[in-house]
Amino acid sequence: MVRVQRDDIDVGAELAAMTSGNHRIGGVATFIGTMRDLSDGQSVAAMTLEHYPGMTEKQLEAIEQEANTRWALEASLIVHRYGRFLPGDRIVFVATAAPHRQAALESCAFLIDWLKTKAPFWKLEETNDGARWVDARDSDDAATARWGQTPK
Amino acid sequence: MVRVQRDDIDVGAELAAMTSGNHRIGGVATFIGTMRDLSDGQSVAAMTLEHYPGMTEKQLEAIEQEANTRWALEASLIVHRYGRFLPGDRIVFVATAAPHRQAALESCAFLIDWLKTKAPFWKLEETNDGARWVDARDSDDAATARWGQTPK
Amino acid sequence: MKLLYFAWLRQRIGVTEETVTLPGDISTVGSLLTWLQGRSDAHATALADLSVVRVAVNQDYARAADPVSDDDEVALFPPVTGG
Amino acid sequence: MKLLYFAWLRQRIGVTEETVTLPGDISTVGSLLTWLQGRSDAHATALADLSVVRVAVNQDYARAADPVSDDDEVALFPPVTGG
Repeated sequence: MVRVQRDDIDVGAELAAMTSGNHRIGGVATFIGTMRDLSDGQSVAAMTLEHYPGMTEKQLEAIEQEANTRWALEASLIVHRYGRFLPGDRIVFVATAAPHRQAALESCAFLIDWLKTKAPFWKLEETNDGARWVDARDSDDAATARWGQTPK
Repeated sequence: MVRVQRDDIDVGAELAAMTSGNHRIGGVATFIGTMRDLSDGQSVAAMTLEHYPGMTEKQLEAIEQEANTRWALEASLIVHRYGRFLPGDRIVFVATAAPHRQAALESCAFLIDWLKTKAPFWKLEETNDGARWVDARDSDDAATARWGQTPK
Repeated sequence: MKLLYFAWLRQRIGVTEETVTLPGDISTVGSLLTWLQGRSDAHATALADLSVVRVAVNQDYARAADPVSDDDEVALFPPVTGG
Repeated sequence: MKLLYFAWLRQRIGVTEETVTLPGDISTVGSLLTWLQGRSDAHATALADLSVVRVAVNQDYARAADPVSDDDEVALFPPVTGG
């Protein structure tokens, strides 16, 4: 399942809803992205995450489907927030569940690597020097490249 | 931090306690191991996890320290339960937090691979044919081997 | 054609979205970008370096050679920085 | 020496732990295991296949050549199946 929302993410509740009653699950891997107070060596007081409504959901659903094609998952969930964030706030939550741990761990890493490079979100950071748009990171592209061809 | 306990694991509360107030964290990777109702093709009604008190804590602390040596982590947590479990129950929880996602994802996978092959726990499954001790899996040893030499 | 702009492209061009009618010779993403560069000074500035401009046609990533038509929703934005 | 047994090794030997005094010629994990095989029929059965017996000395994994003494806590158990 995919959700794009302004509200905070209740990790415990999301996990419970995702796995409840499914006794084929042996492992759940999750990743929670949170806001750091430091970016490229500069202190960041707050951040606004802009996205492309419609495309975001479409792309997240495509990549979730791709993960379910590559790995035999029992459940998967992507929740991505937008709006204004303060340091420590949760930004994104990815969870994958499978009978064995390897499929859960790999697919979770796959999804978050993809999200970082392909999901249409843009970060506007508030620093002492004013607001600045964050540049894309080459290391993120490299992380995604190791998964090979993914849906456009 | 390492804990071995009979009680259930409150994932949301554990995560909050682990990351609260640390604004250097950009990513938290977690793994939750849960009990499956099927093992080696046979239905399992319940399972008892026996462990070696003292050695368990000692070994978990050593491997947590090793993870913190290999990766620059802001926080790490291993909670492993023992006792009797029913399908769907949480058995183990691993969480690692780091400024960037790669360190969190890798160290979380490292810890759970190690736990599966070196932590002194033994599973006694209750099936229709009676109780049986679970054999170690070769695939788990292979998963651990890829991390190279770890503390004895 | 419905055009959407995001992040600093939106700020530099000064509008969130606009509707345009394509000249007959504009039929690919690449030719659309070149045409848009001449639309205003703001467009010219925002689209000066196309290596940092990404394009989505109908909410899918597109490349320079991909076709576009007046019925499409086309979005222009910088490389994404999500998650 | 304090000996601890776990899982099916504990069940086959029939005790959770026992205290033994080592003969003078027993000074390694390997010689200890051989000596324990002769301690009772239950020990002999439980320890018949040493390829599925793991040993910890003072709560650290140990190998056949590692030293043991009367002051040690030695645990015998099958390959672990945690997580």
